[in-house]
Amino acid sequence: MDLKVEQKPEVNSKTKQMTMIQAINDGLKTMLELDEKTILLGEDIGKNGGVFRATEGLQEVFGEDRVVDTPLSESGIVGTSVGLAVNGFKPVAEMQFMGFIYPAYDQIMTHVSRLRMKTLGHYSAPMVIRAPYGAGIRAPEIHSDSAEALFTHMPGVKVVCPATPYDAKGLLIESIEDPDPVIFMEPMRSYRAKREDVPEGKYNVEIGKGNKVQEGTDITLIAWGAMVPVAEQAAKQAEEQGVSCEVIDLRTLYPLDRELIAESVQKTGRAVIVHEAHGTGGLGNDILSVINDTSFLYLRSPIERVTGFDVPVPFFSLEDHYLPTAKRVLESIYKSVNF
Amino acid sequence: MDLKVEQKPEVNSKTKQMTMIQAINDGLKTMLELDEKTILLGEDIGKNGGVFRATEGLQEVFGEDRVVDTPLSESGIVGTSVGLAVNGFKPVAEMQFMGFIYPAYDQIMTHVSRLRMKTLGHYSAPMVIRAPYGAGIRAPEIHSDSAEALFTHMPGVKVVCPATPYDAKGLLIESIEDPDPVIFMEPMRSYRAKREDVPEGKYNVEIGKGNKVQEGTDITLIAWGAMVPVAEQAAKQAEEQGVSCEVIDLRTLYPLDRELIAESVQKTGRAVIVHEAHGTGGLGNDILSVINDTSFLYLRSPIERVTGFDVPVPFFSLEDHYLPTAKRVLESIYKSVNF
Amino acid sequence: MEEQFPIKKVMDDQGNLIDSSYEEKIDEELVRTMYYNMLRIRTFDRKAINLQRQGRIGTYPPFEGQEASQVGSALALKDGDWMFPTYRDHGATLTFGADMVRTFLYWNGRHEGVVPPKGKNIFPAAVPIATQIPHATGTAWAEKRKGTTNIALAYFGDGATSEGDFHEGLNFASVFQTPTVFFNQNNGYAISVPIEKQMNSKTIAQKALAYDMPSVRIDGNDCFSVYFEMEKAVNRAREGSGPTLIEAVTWRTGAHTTADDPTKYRPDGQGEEIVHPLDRLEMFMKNYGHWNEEWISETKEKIENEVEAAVEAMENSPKANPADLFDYVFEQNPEHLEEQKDQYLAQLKGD
Amino acid sequence: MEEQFPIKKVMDDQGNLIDSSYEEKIDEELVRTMYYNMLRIRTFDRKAINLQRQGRIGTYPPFEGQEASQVGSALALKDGDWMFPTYRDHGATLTFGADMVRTFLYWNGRHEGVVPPKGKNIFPAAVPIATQIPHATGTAWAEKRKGTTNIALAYFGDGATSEGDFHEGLNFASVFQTPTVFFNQNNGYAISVPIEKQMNSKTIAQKALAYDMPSVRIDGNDCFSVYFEMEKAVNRAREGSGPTLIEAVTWRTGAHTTADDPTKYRPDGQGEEIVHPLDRLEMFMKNYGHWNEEWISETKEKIENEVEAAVEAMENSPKANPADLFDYVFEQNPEHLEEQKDQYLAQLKGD
Ligand SMILES: Cc1ncc(C[n+]2csc(CCOP(=O)(O)OP(=O)(O)O)c2C)c(N)n1
Ligand SMILES: Cc1ncc(C[n+]2csc(CCOP(=O)(O)OP(=O)(O)O)c2C)c(N)n1
Ligand SMILES: [Mg+2]
Ligand SMILES: [Mg+2]
Repeated sequence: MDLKVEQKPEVNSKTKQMTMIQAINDGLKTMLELDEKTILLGEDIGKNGGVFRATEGLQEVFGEDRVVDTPLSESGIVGTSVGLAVNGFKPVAEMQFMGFIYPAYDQIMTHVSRLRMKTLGHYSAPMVIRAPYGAGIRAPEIHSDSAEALFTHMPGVKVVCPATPYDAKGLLIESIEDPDPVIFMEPMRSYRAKREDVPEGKYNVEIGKGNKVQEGTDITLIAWGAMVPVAEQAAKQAEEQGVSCEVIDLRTLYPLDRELIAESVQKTGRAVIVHEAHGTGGLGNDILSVINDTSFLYLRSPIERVTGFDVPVPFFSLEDHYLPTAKRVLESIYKSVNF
Repeated sequence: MDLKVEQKPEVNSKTKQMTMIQAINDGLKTMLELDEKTILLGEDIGKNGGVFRATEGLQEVFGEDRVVDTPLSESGIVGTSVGLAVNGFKPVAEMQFMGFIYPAYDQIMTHVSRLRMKTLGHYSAPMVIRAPYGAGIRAPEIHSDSAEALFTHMPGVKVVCPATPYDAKGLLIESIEDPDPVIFMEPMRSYRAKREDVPEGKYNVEIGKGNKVQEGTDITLIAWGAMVPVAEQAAKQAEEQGVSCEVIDLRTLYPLDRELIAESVQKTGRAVIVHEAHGTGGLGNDILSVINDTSFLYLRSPIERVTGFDVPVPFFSLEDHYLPTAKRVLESIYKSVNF
Repeated sequence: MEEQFPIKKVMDDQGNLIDSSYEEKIDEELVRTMYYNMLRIRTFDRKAINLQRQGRIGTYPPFEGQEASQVGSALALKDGDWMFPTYRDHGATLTFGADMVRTFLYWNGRHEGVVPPKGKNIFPAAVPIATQIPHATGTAWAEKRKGTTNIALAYFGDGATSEGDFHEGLNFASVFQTPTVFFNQNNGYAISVPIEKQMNSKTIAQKALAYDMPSVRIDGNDCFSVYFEMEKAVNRAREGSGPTLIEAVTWRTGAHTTADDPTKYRPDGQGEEIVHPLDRLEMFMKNYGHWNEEWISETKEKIENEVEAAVEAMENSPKANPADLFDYVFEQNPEHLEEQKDQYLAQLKGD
Repeated sequence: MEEQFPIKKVMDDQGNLIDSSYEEKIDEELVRTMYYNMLRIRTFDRKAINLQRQGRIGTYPPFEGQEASQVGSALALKDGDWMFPTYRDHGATLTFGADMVRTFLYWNGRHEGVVPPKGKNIFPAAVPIATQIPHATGTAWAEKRKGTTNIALAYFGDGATSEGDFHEGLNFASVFQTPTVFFNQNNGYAISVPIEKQMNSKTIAQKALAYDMPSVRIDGNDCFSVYFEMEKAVNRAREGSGPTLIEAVTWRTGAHTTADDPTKYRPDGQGEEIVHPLDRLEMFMKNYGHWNEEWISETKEKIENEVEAAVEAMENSPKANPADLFDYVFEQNPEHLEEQKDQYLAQLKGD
C-alpha cells in the first residue's frame, strides 16, 4: 500500500511523535528491515550513529556489513556504490554534509546519473545519496551549502528535500524504492525543530509532488526544506496585513511539480520564490521559467525571488545575514502586491 | 591601452586572419611574453601542443617551466594552481575537455571561488581555467558537456565564453589579467569554423559585456559560444519571413550583461534564449529571470528557450538531435511572435 | 624499488621459455586460444583504424602492441566475472565475449555498442579516466557480499594512476578485501605524457605498497606471463584473499587515437626494439612445435570473414533512434521530459 | 611494512634520551621554547573548550594530546615558509605566529580569524579534508620557481589519506620535486573511524613509497623527535631535494569536536597508557636539569594572562560587519552584487 501525498496515514495506523532526524532514522530502519539489499554507507554512520545521529543504533541491529563505516572518501563511497547498485544492492550513502559532496561530483555526474541512458537501460545505478544541507546551525564553512541546483541540472537524478518529519520518512522510503538515483537533501536546521506524528512502519510520499501547506488567494509562496517555515511565518504576517498567501512546499526539486505551481499562480497571479541557495543559477529561476511557460497571461506582477545572496555561504557570524528571513519575504510580498 | 568591446582595433594596428584556436594560441603567447608570472598547466599542452593545438609551439618558445605538462589529475592541476596563484603566479590551466573538469569541482568550489571572500581579501586565487566545451564534433561521451551553469551558480568565479576569434583572444587576455578566477569556455565546434581579422599583440575585450551582433525590432535572440551562429542563421531565416531579429552574443555568462539584455527586450518585447546545456537548471533561466526583473511590463509573449534537452549529452550518433538547431529556434521565434 | 618489482616473464623476446616448468602448463589449446584471440583483436583493431580513415566510424584509440596484455588477462576470467574496461580495452572485451558488431557500433557513436551479450558482465568503457576503478571495487564487494566467487577486473592505464579515483578505489578494495584485480597496462604514455612526467616512481606495482596490497610487475607483451600471473591474482580473489595490483609493462605501437600524432612527442625510434606480442607468440609456437600453417591460415581466414561480416552488420544496422535520447534517462520519464520527447519527435516527423 | 618504518623516538615515555648524542643538541633555549609553546597552546585549547561549553564560541575541535606534533613541527619553520593547517592545527599556527585573538575569533565564526599577521604565511584552516595538500604542493612549487629557499608544510590527519587529493598532491610534489613537507598527525581516529577501518596498511609512512618519496614514522608525542625529524625534512626541502612525508603517531586525548562523544566509539580505557607529550617533556626537564620552578610558574602566569587577554579582546571586538558578506567575493563587485548589498544594507538600516 502506497500512501500518497494527500492521504495522511489511516486513523488506525499507529503513529509516534518524532523529530525529522528520528523520522529519517526510522525510515532507514524500516527499509533495512524490509529489504535486505538496502545497505548504508558513509563516514561515521556505523558505530557512531552519524554525526547527526541519523543512523543511531542501526549498526547494532543490522551489523557492520549493512551499516558500513567507510574510509573518508566521498568519490570512493559513490564510486563503489555504483558497483554495488549495478549488482543489485541498494546503497544509501551519506555525505556527512552536502558541502562535502563535491569530491564525488564527478562520479555522480559521469556515472550515477548517466549509466542508464548510456546503456539504453541495460545497467543502472539506483542509489540514494543523503546530504544534510543548509545554514543556520553555526557550523564551520562549507558545511552550510545548499547545492540542489548542481543536481537539478544533471539529467538522470532526482532531487528530493523534505520539510517535515512525516515527509522525511515517507520520501526517504520512496527514494530507496525508486528505480533511479535520488539526491536526498536534509535541512539540518529542521532536524530537531519540531515533532509531529509519524506513522510506524512503511509508508511512501510520492516523488514529484509538492504540497500545498496553506491555501490563499493573493499570492503564492514557493519554498522547500528549511525555507518552508520561513515562508509560513511571512505568510502569517502578511495575513495580518490582509494579504492572503498560498504556501507551497515543493518537496521534490527534480522533477518539479509544474501542475501545482501553475495551478496556484494562475489563481493568485503573483509569486514569491524563497530559497537558501544563491539566487543566480538557483532553482528559483527554474520555477520562474515554469511560471513563464505555463502562466504568463495570469501574472499580475513580476515574480519575486528571495534567496541567499550571490556570495559564498559565510562563516557563521554572518550566516543570519546570508539567509532569507521572513522579513525579506514579507518585503517581496508587498512589492509584488503593490506592483 | 584597453580596447573595449565596441571599439574594434584601430585601423592601423596590424591584424591577421585567424581561426578561434589560433587566436587562443596567440592570446596565450601574448600573455606569456608580456607577463612572466603567466604559466600554463595541463595535460598534453606542452610537447604535444594540446589535443586541439591551443598551445602549439608554446613550450618550445617558453620552456617546460612555463608551459607545463602535468600528471593526469584535474584536482591536482587546480589544487596546485591555488598554491601558485596565492604566491603571485597566474596559472592558466587547461582542462582537456570541460567534461573532465568535474574531478576538480571540489577545489574550484571550496577554494578557488571562495578564497578571497573567506580571507576578507587577504588571499585570492586568480587563475584562468580553460575548458573546451560542447557537442557537435563527434567526440566520445562526456567530452561534449556544456557545464556553464555549474559555475554561474558559484559566487567568486567569472564565466566567459567567446563566439569569435576576435573575442576569444581579447577575452582570454582580459581573463588572464582579471584579478579573479575565470572559467574560460571554448566552443570546440567554433575552433576552426571561421577565420577573421585578429589584431596582433595585446588587446582586451571587457568581461561582463555582451555584444549586439545584429540589430532588430521584433524579437531578441540571446545566445553564446557555438549557439551564436545558430541564432544568426535562424535570424536570417526569420528575416526572410519578415520578422526582424536582434541577436545578442552574451560573451560573459557571469556576471550577465543585464543592461544589454533589458534594453533589447524592452525594445522588442520578445525573447528567445538559445543554449546548448540542458534547459532545466540552465543559464537560460537566469536570463529569463533578468528579463522578469527588469522588463516585465514590456513583454508581449512568454520568453522562449531553445536548449539542449533534459537528457545527458548522448553518444555522437544522437548528438545532432540533442543540439538546438536553427529550425528549433525558428519555431520558437514564430511561437513567440504569433502568441 | 625497481629491483623489488622485477618484470616477470615466462618467455623471452625470442619466444623461448625462461622457466621450462611452464612447458607442460602451456598446452596446444591454450596456445591456440591465445593466438586466435590475439590475431582476432589485432585484425579488429587494424580494421577499425581503416574504417576511421575512411570516415566510416569516429575517432578510434588503437591498442596494437597491447594484445598480449588484453587477451592474457581476459582469458583468465570466467562467465560471472566482471570486466571494467577503458576505451582502449576492446581487445579484452572482445576476448571476454563482447559482440564485435556492437563494438564497431560503439565507435560509431552508438549507445547499442555498450550493451553486452546476455550473461556477460562487461561495463561500458570508462571515458573519464580512472572512474571505473571504484566501480570494480564496488562490484567485487557486491559479489563478496552475495557469497559468490565472481571477481571484478579493472583495466586502466599508466596515466590513470595519477587520478584520485585510482587511490580511493584501491584503498576501498584493500580495506574491504574485495575480490578485485587491478590490471594496469603501462604503455609508457598517457597521450603525449611519458611515464617519467606522470610519476616519480619507476614502477606502478609499488603503488600497491600504500595499501598493503599484493602486486606484481609483468611483461605485458608476454601473453603467458600475463595469463599465469592473472590466474594467480584471480584465484586469490576467488578464495577470498583480496585484491591484487598487476602492472603489465607494454607498449602502444600506434597513436593514442586516430586524431593523435605520436611523432610530436615520441623520440625517433622509441619502442622499435620491442618485439610485438603476436610475433613473440609466433616464435614461441615455432620453437615449441605449435606452429601449424594450415591451422594458421584457416584461423586467419575465419577471423577476416568475421571482421568483414561485423563491419557489414554495423553498417547495415538501423540508424540511431532519436527516441533513445529520451527513453532511458529515468526508468519512467517525468512529465516534462515526455513532453520534450513528444514535441521533438513530432517536429522530426514534420520534416 | 611496519618493520620498515619503526617509530623513531628521541626520548622514551619517561623522558629519558634514547640516544645520548641528542643531549648537546637539546639546549636550554630549545627546551624552554618547546615547553612554553606546548603549555601555551594547551592553555589555549582548554580555554577554547570552556568557552564553547559556555556558548561563547562555536563548535571547537580540541588538539590536546597532539601538542608535541604541532609545536615540534611548527618550530622547524622560518619566516617566509608556508603553513597549511587543518581545523585542528591551531596549536601549530599559534606557534608559528598566528594571532591568538584572531584564532579565537575564527572559532566564533569570524572571517577575521583566518587573516594572518603581516609576513606570516598561514593559510586558512582547511575544512574540506585533504584539499590543502595540493595547495601546499603548489605553493612550494611557486617558491621553487621563484628561487627562494622557502618551504611549505601541510598538516593533515590519518583520515585525510583516504581522499584523492592526498594522492594527487603527493604525486605532483614528487614529480615536480617541490619543497613540501607533508606532516601527517596520525591520531588513530577520523572522528569515530579507527585507522584499521580507514586503511589496510599499518603505517601511513609507507604510502610515500608509491611516489618514491622519502618518509619517516615518528613518535608524535615526543617533541624532540618531531622537531629533529622535521628539521631534516625541512632542510632537504630547502636544499632542493624535494618533498618528505612524515607520519607522527599521536593521540587525540579528547573528543573530535565539542559536539562529539568519543565514548560512543572508543573502547574503554583506550589510549590511557599514553604519556601526554607535556608530561613527557616535564619528565625530561626534570631528568636533565631543565626544570626551574620559578621559570615554570612565571611562564604559566604569563600564558594565562595572554589567553585571558585574548578572550577579552575577542569578546570586545566589534561585531561582524554585514558588508563583509559582499565586499570580498570579487576584487570589484559586479553590478548585481553591489545592488544586493545596497538593498540589504538599506534594509538593515531600516530596522
Ligand atoms: C578525467 C579525464 N581527464 C582527461 C581525459 C582525456 N584523456 C583521454 S585518454 C588520456 C590519457 C590516458 O592515459 P593512460 O591512462 O595511460 O591510458 P592509455 O590511453 O595510455 O591507454 C587523457 C588525458 C579523460 N578522458 N578523463
Ligand atoms: C571532504 C570532507 N569530508 C568529510 C568531512 C567531515 N569531517 C570533518 S573532520 C573528519 C575526520 C578527519 O579525520 P582526520 O583526517 O584523521 O583528522 P583529525 O580530525 O583526526 O585531526 C571528517 C570526516 C570534511 N570536513 N571534509
Ligand atoms: Mg598509457
Ligand atoms: Mg585523525
